[in-house]
Amino acid sequence: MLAAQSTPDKEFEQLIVAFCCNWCSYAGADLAGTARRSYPANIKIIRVPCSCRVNPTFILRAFLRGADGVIIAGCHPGDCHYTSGNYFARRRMTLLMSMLSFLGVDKARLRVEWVSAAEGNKFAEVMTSFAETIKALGENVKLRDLRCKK
Amino acid sequence: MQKIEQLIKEKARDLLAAGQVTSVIAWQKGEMFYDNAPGYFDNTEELDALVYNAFCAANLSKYLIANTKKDEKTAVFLKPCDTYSLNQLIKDRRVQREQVLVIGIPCAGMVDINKVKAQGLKGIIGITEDGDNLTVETAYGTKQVARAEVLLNKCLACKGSAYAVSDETIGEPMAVKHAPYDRFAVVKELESLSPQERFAFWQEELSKCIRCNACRDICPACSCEQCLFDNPESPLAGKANNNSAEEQLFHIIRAYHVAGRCTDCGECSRVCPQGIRLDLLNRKFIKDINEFYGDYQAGADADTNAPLLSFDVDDVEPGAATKGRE
Amino acid sequence: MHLTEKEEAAEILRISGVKADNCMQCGKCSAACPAGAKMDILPHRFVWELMNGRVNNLAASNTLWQCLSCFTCSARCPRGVDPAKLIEAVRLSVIRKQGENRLNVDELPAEIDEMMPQQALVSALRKYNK
Amino acid sequence: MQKIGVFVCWCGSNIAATVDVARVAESVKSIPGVAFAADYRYMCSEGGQELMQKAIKDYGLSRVVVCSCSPRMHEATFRKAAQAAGLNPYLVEIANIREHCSWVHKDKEVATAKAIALAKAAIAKVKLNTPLVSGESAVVKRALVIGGGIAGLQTALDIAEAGYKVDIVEKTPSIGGKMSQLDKTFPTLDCSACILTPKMVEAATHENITIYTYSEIEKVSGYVGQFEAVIRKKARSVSVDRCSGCGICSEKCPSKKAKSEFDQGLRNRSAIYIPFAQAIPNVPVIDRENCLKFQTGKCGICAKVCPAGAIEYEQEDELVTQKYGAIVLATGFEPIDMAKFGEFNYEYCPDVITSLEFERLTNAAGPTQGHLVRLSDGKKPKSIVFVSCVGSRDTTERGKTYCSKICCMYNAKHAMLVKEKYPDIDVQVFYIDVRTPGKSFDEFYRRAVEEYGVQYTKGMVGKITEEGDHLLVHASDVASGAQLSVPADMVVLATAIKPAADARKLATMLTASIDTNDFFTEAHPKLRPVESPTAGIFLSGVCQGPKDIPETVAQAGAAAVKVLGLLSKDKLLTNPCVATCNEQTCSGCLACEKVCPYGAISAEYKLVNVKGLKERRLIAQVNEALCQGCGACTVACPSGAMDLKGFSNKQIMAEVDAIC
Amino acid sequence: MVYNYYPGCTLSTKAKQLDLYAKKAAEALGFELAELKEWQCCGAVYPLVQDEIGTRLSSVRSLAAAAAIDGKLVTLCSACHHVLKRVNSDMAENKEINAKVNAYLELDKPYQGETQVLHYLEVLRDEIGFEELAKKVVKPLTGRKIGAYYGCLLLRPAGVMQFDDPENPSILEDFIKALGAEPVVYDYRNECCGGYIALKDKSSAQNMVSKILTSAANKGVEALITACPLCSYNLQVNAAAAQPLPIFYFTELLAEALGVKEEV
Repeated sequence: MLAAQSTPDKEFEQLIVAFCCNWCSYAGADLAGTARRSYPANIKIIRVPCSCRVNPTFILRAFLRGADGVIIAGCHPGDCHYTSGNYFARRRMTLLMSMLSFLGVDKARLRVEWVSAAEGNKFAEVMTSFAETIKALGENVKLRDLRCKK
Repeated sequence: MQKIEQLIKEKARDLLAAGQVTSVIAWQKGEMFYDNAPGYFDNTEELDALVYNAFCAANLSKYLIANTKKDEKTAVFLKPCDTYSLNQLIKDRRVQREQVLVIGIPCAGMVDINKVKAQGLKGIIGITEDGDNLTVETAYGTKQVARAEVLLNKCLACKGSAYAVSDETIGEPMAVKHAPYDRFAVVKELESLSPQERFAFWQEELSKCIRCNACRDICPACSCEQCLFDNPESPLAGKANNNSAEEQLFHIIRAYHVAGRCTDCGECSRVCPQGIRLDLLNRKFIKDINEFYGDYQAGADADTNAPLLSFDVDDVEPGAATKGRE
Repeated sequence: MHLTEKEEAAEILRISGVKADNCMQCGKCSAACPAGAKMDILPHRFVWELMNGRVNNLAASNTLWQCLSCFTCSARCPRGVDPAKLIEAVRLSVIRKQGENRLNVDELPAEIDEMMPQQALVSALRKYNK
Repeated sequence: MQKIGVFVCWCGSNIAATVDVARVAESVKSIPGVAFAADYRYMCSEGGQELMQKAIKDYGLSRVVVCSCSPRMHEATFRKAAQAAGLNPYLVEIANIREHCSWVHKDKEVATAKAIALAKAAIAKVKLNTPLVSGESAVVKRALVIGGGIAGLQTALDIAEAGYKVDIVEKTPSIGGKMSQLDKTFPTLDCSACILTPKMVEAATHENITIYTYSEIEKVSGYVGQFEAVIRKKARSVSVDRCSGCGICSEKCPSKKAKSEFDQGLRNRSAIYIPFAQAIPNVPVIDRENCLKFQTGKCGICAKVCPAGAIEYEQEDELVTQKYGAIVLATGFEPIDMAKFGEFNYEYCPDVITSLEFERLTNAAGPTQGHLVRLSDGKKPKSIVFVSCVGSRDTTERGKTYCSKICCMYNAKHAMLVKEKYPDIDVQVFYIDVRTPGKSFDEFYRRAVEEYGVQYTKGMVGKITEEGDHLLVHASDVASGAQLSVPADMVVLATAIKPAADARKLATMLTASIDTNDFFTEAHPKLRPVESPTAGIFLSGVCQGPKDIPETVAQAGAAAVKVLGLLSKDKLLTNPCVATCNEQTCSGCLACEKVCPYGAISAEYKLVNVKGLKERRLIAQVNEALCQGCGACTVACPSGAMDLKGFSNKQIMAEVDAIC
Repeated sequence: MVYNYYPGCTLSTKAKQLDLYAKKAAEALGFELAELKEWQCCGAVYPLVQDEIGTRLSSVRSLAAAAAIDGKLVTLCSACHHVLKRVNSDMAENKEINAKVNAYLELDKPYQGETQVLHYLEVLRDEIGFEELAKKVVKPLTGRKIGAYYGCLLLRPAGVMQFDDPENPSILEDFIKALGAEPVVYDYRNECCGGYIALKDKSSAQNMVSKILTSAANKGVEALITACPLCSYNLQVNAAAAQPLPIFYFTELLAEALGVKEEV
């Protein structure tokens, strides 16, 4: 059932899910908006109270349902609105990223970034660079439930 | 190990007779001589079915969950590696410590019957232990086999003869003799492969999974009242895999849930009917935890905080695991 | 191909790799320039001219030949602009043209004394001739 | 079946310009459960809210999705509107199709497709929303102000005037802050002490205000309305009650080598010192680093000479724990360090000084009793050069990228004061742009030039060198394109200002947001400038950004009013999106309790009915008053028993499914 | 400890003492400067524009040669240090230049800027340590008031050179202290000596040099030390007759203090 290394076809429309924490990166995304920065439209943001709310099952579900890239954006360690939320998220994501790579999923498909509410430009830059990375990697066929192919 | 079986029987008889405990958990004869099953004894008559020999690999600690729910006192005989699992269950409050009488019993390493057969022996009738060797009686004559060559994989990573928790002990501690063994060797080998090769390996390995849940049911670290996958309310409910992605999903999530709880007792891969190397997933997490957050042996004691339930302000950044590697 | 002055200025900005637009005309580069005394166009005006697409007066200025490439202006500029690179870019656009060398090699021997290190010769020839 | 109403906002042209709002409304109509969909020019307007309320009534809507701007902007507005129409406010979801869509994508086709996707995600989530009711938590009727400068004092006074108790915690031995170091203040040139001291006295004598000086915040826990702060009152080694402030101890103290922080190190002070004459409390402090008694065990002269026997060497630090409803940050600023700006020769030339040091020189209570003299030879300078933007507007890693805002005005002030007192001194100011906006400020600056003959030259200073008995200022004249070498007897550097050193430590303690320059981030730059995004934390003064005294006092008052808005409530509505534990599936492992930052989870044995079988089980319990809804516990819980209302596992999974 | 050493053309001829004393002092301090087998002239000035590739090749050849050995390269002349370090930074950070240079050179292993370029003074400060150096001084230069002349090429631009704080350096002062002498700080220690302008407009060089020497003299400096042959030349030849100051290479004083300065 294994597909050969996927060749990025022309009209491959990548799909990226971004989990943004309400206090920092979601506000950073808002600031990117007010500053009229631009970044690719295939990134869709889901608001969570804190990066520690992101359960690995959400990420695996996203890949299962056809996401080509998932990015978790939280507050800079030390700035978390809930004091320690992003510290737990950091450990969870470190282990998850290592395991996904161990299973053969391209390591760049899951990314963690710390973006504060004041870093509108950084948010746009991070999203643009992530979209380029995923475009280069092409469609994600690993961990994918083929029945969900749109 | 014969002598120890005798001591265990006597101990069990005394405990039951004195009414100190209402039941005893040990091993009992199974269908085949090498196929012993966990045994539950609540009266002295049944005790002669009790056995303790080279084929008692089963980790009995998980059976205490059900027992300690009833207000009865239970005695359990645990090998050194099983005691780590009991500590973890106590930490997870799945076992009431005061309702358990833990009796530590020595172990010289349990034998894998498949490895004995792999030595070209056919028609095996029985195996007796003497010193570092085993005498294998077959329909075509007897043969001596070195115990070290036929040990279970999990015994190659033996954690030593010390008991992590015990009220009493029986017999003298025994060392498990085996060739030098790095439990992370295969993990490191897999890490050095390309993502394509790794994906192919796991695709192949996990596609054998028939979702019999044996690994989940035997695992002492996997002790939820109602598992996520059995809970109709949970978005991930699902008894069978509809395709490979769900297989991988089940095993990644299970490994993730026991990360920091898994004592590396090796039961999951031992009981897996399809022989999937599930222990590699757990060992990958253990290797990462040791590398990033300091060596941690789950169940070594009943109170240090599990790695995923604590943090350090200057932990490594998430990309660290795969820096400099494909 | 003959570039208009605006295109030439843009080309110079390109090869210099300097974002001249960052300059806020504070004049700190000119203040600190050790060779400023003999320059007809000081570094801050040099950057200003290029920002506004003018290069002919710069090409004709003696700033190109007085600049010591000592990087004081680059080090002290609060906006990270590098005037030294801009001056070198204009200098090169001049000496890269036929017959525009500014150090007459025949007169050189008279200048060289016993103590002069080759470093002086090589750097002067690299800066003034192509 | 849910009856969902979807309202797509034009936001004037902000959304409609790049998102085909009509097509979004049209395409969601076909989604099962959507009973009503419409687009409207301004959903947040009266008209928009009425449209929603009418639709709720007419169509009996059970859920509402508004596709509009960020929920951080109008989620509250639309929730109130829905509530007014009888719908539980937490059955409303917002799809952010402005900041996250129309404003960041230019192609209309692409932006519309994304808007539809975001709308679908919101619809998928809203189907699983449950009605929630906010809990209530009590409000402690007491405020804490961290910092005793003009900002902290003004805020504290305004709060106290409204009848609430206020505690001021000031790090240095006396309140007064930077303003107490100044000589005159712009734009009116009245003396700083004359307008500050009354406020200090008023604060010190106000029955609602308690002042902790020489004290720092050790730890803060809790949340809005229920903060608990631990204040470390550092040992003064002097009894505040018995000491009369006579100052004999400072006179007689033999250890005089410590540099006076108040005088910017321009003169020494004794180990036991009162920072300045008008200090409040007028009680000295023993600096144990420089005190012979503490360092060597010998001496003890101050105890001998003290008429009131107020010296107490054995005094220990004291920890005071206090509950507060609101906390105001008023930690002020410091000038940046000149170490990385060697070209100004500040380290080696005593006559190159900073503006704050100039304030001390011209201050009558200063080290030179107000006589403007050179620090090198004590002579009166014949010419002074003022340099603007030293370290400000600097995008390299040496300086600060922002404009420090107050220097142009105080440069003009200093120039005028010099010309006023010593008309014969030549004064020259080097500037990049003179920024004196607002009421009577530009007139103030022009007066320096037009009436007092101060020479303003557009151009920066590149290097300062010593030429015999005077300095040589190498600068440029940008207008005429010339290099200048200006001889000067004294050079004053208008250094950039940065937040107080412990701002970041406090931000972590209070989980208040802070930016890369260490200024506290405000909840909204335009609409909520004096509040931190963290509820219950307020910002007063320069700790939020560079500002002068008039603005500081104005914002200090604004912060006070925000605090009063909070303290005046007996009950606060708490965030209902908190964790909840499903007793059926909880295994009692309490992993959740270990990751909860607020200690909101406890455990209890309960009889749980599982399929008719009663079992005694250990179950996790969430204290809804303490829980802030971060969700750490929901991921630590393997079985999914612990879930978060408003952001439940099923809701987020539904959003993921809708998007992928 | 053996360091790959890049002497540069001037140190082989006109500035021989700078190199000779450096080697002698190294011996006394227990490290060795092993000259690269093949090196070429560094070009004396760093090509400031992006489209000059040819003038970067000679530096990259030496950098790549050092990378093949142990990845460290020690320089002594300020100009060589400046050119090598800036070209090295280009190879690490500028993709375009990196690609073109590697296309030209066709090295068996493309060079990515991994070599660490160390100046002799950085070896003394960071690898040996000035306290260690002070212990090895046999003839301390007590009582001698020595001024450090840094020039431009070691210090600026700070981002790339990372040698010291260009506006307030201290490495040479600490070096002088380690030798037992008294360092004197004067304003013009990091201002330009005129460099190659000496060949184009001698009076300009004389004007700059006189400012430096006057500033030093006013502070009671008795002698200046430098690490750049061109600065040393300008400070001596273009000093106005009025106030010449003795100019030494810093390695000469080092050798003297370590007692290994036999007459050359």
